[in-house]
Amino acid sequence: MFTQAEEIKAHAGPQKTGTRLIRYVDALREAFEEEMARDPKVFLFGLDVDDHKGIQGSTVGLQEKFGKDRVFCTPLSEDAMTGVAIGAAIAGYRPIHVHIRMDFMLLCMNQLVNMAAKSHYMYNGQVKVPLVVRTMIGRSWGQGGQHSQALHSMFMHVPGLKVVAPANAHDAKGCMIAAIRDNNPVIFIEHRLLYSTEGYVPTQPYAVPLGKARILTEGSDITIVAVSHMVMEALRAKKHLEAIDIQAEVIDPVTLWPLDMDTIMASVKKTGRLLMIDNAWLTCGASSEILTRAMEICQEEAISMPALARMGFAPTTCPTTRPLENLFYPDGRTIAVKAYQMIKGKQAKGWEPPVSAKTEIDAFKGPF
Amino acid sequence: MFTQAEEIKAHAGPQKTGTRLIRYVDALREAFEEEMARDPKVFLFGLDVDDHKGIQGSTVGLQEKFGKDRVFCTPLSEDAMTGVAIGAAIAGYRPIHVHIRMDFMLLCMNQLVNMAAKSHYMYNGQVKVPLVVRTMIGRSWGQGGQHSQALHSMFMHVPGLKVVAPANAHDAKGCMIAAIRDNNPVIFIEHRLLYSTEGYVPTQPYAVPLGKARILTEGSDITIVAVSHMVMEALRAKKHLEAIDIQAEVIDPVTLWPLDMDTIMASVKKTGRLLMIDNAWLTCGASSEILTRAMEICQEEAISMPALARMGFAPTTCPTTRPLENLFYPDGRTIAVKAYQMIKGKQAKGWEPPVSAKTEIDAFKGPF
Amino acid sequence: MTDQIVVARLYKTMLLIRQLELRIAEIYHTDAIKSPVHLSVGQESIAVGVCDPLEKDDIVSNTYRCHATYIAKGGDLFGMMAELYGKSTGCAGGKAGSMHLVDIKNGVMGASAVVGTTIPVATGYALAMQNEAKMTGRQRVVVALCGDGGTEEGCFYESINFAALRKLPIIFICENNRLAIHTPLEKRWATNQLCERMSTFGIQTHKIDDADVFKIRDTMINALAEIRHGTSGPIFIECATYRWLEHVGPLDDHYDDYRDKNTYQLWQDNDQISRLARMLDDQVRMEIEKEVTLTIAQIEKYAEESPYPAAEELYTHVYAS
Amino acid sequence: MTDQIVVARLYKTMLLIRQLELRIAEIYHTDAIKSPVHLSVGQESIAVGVCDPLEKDDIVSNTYRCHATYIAKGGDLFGMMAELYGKSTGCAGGKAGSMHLVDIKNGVMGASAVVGTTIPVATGYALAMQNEAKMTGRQRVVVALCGDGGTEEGCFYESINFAALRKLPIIFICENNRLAIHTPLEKRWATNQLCERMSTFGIQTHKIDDADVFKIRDTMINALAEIRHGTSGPIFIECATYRWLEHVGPLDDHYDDYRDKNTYQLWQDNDQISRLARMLDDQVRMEIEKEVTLTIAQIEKYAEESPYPAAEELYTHVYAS
Ligand SMILES: Cc1ncc(C[n+]2csc(CCOP(=O)(O)OP(=O)(O)O)c2C)c(N)n1
Ligand SMILES: Cc1ncc(C[n+]2csc(CCOP(=O)(O)OP(=O)(O)O)c2C)c(N)n1
Ligand SMILES: [Mg+2]
Ligand SMILES: [Mg+2]
Repeated sequence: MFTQAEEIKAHAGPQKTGTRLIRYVDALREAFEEEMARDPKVFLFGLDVDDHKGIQGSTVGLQEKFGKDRVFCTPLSEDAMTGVAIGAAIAGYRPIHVHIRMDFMLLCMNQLVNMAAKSHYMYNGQVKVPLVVRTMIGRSWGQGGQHSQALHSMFMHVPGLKVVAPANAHDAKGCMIAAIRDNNPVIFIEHRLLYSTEGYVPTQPYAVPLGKARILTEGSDITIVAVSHMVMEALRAKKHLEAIDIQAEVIDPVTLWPLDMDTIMASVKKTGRLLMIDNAWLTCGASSEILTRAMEICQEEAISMPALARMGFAPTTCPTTRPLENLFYPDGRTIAVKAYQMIKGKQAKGWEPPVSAKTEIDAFKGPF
Repeated sequence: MFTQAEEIKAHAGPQKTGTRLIRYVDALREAFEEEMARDPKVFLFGLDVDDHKGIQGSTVGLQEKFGKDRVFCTPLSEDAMTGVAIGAAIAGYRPIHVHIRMDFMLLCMNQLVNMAAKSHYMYNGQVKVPLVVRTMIGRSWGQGGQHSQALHSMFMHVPGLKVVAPANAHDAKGCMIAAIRDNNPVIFIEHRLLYSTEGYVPTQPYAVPLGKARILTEGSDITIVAVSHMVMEALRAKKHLEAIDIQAEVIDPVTLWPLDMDTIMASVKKTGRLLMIDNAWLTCGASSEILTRAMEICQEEAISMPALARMGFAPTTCPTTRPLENLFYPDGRTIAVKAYQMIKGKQAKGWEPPVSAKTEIDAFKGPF
Repeated sequence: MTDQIVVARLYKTMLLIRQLELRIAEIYHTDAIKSPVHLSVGQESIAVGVCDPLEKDDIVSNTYRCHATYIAKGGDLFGMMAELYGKSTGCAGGKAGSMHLVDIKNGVMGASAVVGTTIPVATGYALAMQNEAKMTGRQRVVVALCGDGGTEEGCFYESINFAALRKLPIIFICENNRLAIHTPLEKRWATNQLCERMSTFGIQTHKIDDADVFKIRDTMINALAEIRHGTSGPIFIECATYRWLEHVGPLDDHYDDYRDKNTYQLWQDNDQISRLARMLDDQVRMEIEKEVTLTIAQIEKYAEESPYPAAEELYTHVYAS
Repeated sequence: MTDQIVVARLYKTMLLIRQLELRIAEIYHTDAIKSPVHLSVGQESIAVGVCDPLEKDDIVSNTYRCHATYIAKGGDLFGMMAELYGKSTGCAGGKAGSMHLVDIKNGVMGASAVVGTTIPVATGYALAMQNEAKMTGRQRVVVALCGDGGTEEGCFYESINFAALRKLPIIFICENNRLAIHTPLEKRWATNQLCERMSTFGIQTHKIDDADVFKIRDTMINALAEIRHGTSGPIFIECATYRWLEHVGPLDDHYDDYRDKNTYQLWQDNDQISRLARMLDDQVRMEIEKEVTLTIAQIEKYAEESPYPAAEELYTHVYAS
């Protein structure tokens, strides 16, 4: 009921002049290519970046173009390699370090939290750590408990780190360029299911400033804030809701830290309802923070409290079997039902959105 | 103006029969001694557990009593040693693994999050991980950015882990016994400034069930929920507020996950105000979660929204110099002012609580 | 001449591993198995040579590439296949998939998908067994397998040091197929001197460079004897091998040209399964082959016919009671 | 006979370290320094032997026990003392304290309080310098110091492997005082063969067991020459030493009886500062001693008189612009 092409439009609007339709993964590759050509201090490394698959294609051809000093693979040593990235950044380089799963970042938390996040402050501005950590998250296809986590809230928690999770090709490229140019460590979250989605991307160089949320669709009845791949699910939900005359305003925060609460609150003030869909667990998550901030702002400004709700991963480890996995994640239909209930009241159980046509999840044959 | 003896009473009430006044650190040591005597599968290990200082005294004498197989130090290898603890737990033992700073746990996040938290679920109940991870947090005395973090929210975020942070001797012993007997990985957070505080502790064996909050003082005007050492600051604030006829109900969640929202909400329904004081950063923290849950519960039960607010660490790395360090933390006075403003309105700036007498912070000569 | 009973037993297990994995590869495109599979085709002699001399209550810990060791250690086959199918009868109720096979009853510790992660966990298991033996007088042994890539993780060194320091009853095996995904050893190891490095921890090491299943088994028999009698702490064994198929998934990916086809040919010529087949009477061999085929058909049917877990299973076993 | 100018220079730096640290110990009880101090008293010859041959733009990375190397590398003394006092004129504006001394201008990378953590960071700095040298033609070198305890962290091995693999311009120094807090080496290391282990990574190693400042310096001079001329990748040097005072804080803690007093005596007899003093003319020696005393008085006064940071400093430098 909601094709990929439609989704793209929903993301990127109608084609503007000076843009072309490219995939998220290619948008990323362009960002690396342009920035590495622009600044000789930029380099890219990590497991598998120089093999023939090139991180789902996002790094293909870069070693040929920029050489083995600037694009190279490493041993399986996440902890030390993160330290290496930090050291090179302190020395004035601009490393991009890649993890093919966010779960593996649990091995380098010490370097990221104790060194990368703190060096600029602790050494009183004497050093900077202009580091980009690319980290892939995924869903589905039986990846299981250790290959499915989205841990952005752990990084949002720590002062000194920035966190970005673009949900379309345009923002993927623009935010990557901004992240590379940023003088702080930036955790850059890429969702595998988004890699093959297409979007209109400018032919001219551009950066998407970090810290700005994006309003994807306007609507007056409810504000749905969704993270990463959940943006696509929220857009599906929006379609479902439209069919019964409910207009949802879908917002993609794009940057998770610093968080653009202004854009979110402007919308919430209009709709009176905020439904936050995280692509992660709820407890102490981005959802807790966004709802708390919304509530705090309403109190500060003495405006009446909107209806507030959230959805995210089930509070369990992610199971591999498809029937349970499907229950683990919010999707367009469960989001639509939740929004419907926020508007019509919890008892309003009469409505069920139709089962969606095939989505990128069904099309996905595994990242394997 | 608020002596330590008074604080103890505030914590433990008047002496009950069958109790004696002992220090937090000794209460912990008793827990180990009793549980190790009761169950030969319990063992305790980690850096420095068997030196003459014995983890601030909490492990002194245990190796003499239980031998080198059950009490031993390790190499500086936090990551592997955590795996070792998990493996022994899977094999049916009950390890207690010690970290002298919570900051060092960033080195073993992979083992804790990817293995300890997930094994029971992922292997569908076939294995259990009855593991206690003791971890010390601190404040003050110029410990700086890498020796001051309280990262409980990272662990609360992950299904499969339990998190406890007792704030008095009674709960320290009782929760430790419960944690040792629990069949799940429990992150057990001990605050260094609490080690020398005394409380009434039963002479008979007992356990404090995990997942139950404790109401420390009753009051009708505002509910103050405080974590770990912030409980002492909240009790100081309560004293300040009493002087101007404001009655605060101070609640210690004791267990941070699972969270006892029932006790908190019963209080909030009475007072109409919830001020959450975390001993950590705010963003995506325990404070976000508790305020969001409070708001969700009010919505679910269709009761009017209480005033909600939070305080915690400044959103910076912790500086070492005393003047900045003092600003980094909430204290009895800043908490009291915040509570006062929640009740009297933000403009009510007229009131300033008197400067406190020496506290345990001033008395502290460094953990060094 | 090697004992025919042993040859037959080794052949049967290795063939079962090979055929079952090839069958998995065959049906993979149907999406009956919606979970990444890391096949061990070509590497079977390590799993079987290592596990054959183990007792049922010895413990094996392995990686996401765990089918071979799970089978060789005596893991329940029905539970394995059902697990791959995501069925409630799976060894982990369908929650774990191919990368996390587990069978505690038969001494399979529970595999992990994060490289290196099980090495310290296995070390902790060995610590428990060392203590247990002081009560029972009987020394169970842990075998911790990892890939060449696994040895690059810091926790590998930390674990070896600790195991050597405390003389733990554990055998570390490195299955060195010289690849981590597509990246050759040369891009990851400063030198090839892994065994030399391990001996600086004061432990016995063995390097077996031809995947000879008898050599592996004999080395294990001696190692186990020493550990059980308390005359040795940890022992380290490096076994060269070759992965015939792609890193993950069902295909032969030699067309991707990231590795040398001559080397592949050498390893195929050295295939231990063909070698054992040649050592057996035709009669015995065909018996075994029939049995293996039958077993695979049975477990496949079982997996197919088993039900998926019910929705409420999502919330079971989050916390242990 | 060793060049008197060199002897005088080494003596002066070592004496400055010793006297400044002893002065810190003396005033510590006043709480002017509200920050944990890990003193290097007794270990000065390593810092000075290692740093003396370095260029200003070479880089030293160290641990929380960083006063000695900070001073030896030419770190600003006023900034150091003010930092200990938590003053705004400190090398990190009072935000870092004793454990995180930094002086990038003089090649001090910024110390960390988490054991092992700076080892990979230094390795990354060396990677940057390797690349930089391809542009500039001039090879700067990184020296990464860690304690014996630091070598037990996984990242130590990961860093060595990577540095060796890429032949990075880095010298790893292990200051082996055989203690981690109060825990002796025997409880932490499976064997003593650290240098042997390091050479299995294909790198040059040196073991210096008497803390002889000239031996250390000569070893460094040769190592630097090889690395600057591109004939060697990383080099590993293990230096034995002895910590005279307690792990953290101002006291001699031999009364705590966790270490051997005879060993202490041997190391005191071998004190490199007294040795150098004996090698110098009385005149020269007294000159130096006077100068050192004066310097210490000056920086102490500076630290005392400097203001504390203003409240708004709490929020500066959280993010870089
Ligand atoms: C900590 C970690 N880093 C990276 C990965 C991604 N990854 C999966 S398998 C693999 C290669 C491992 O190679 P090796 O240990 O030699 O095992 P093999 O696949 O050859 O059996 C990598 C890098 C991972 N799963 N875990
Ligand atoms: C990762 C980590 N674990 C534990 C500690 C606590 N700790 C501080 S110093 C120290 C001993 C380190 O010994 P060594 O590396 O030999 O250095 P030394 O103090 O002897 O100079 C320990 C265990 C720490 N700071 N960081
Ligand atoms: Mg391999
Ligand atoms: Mg030491």
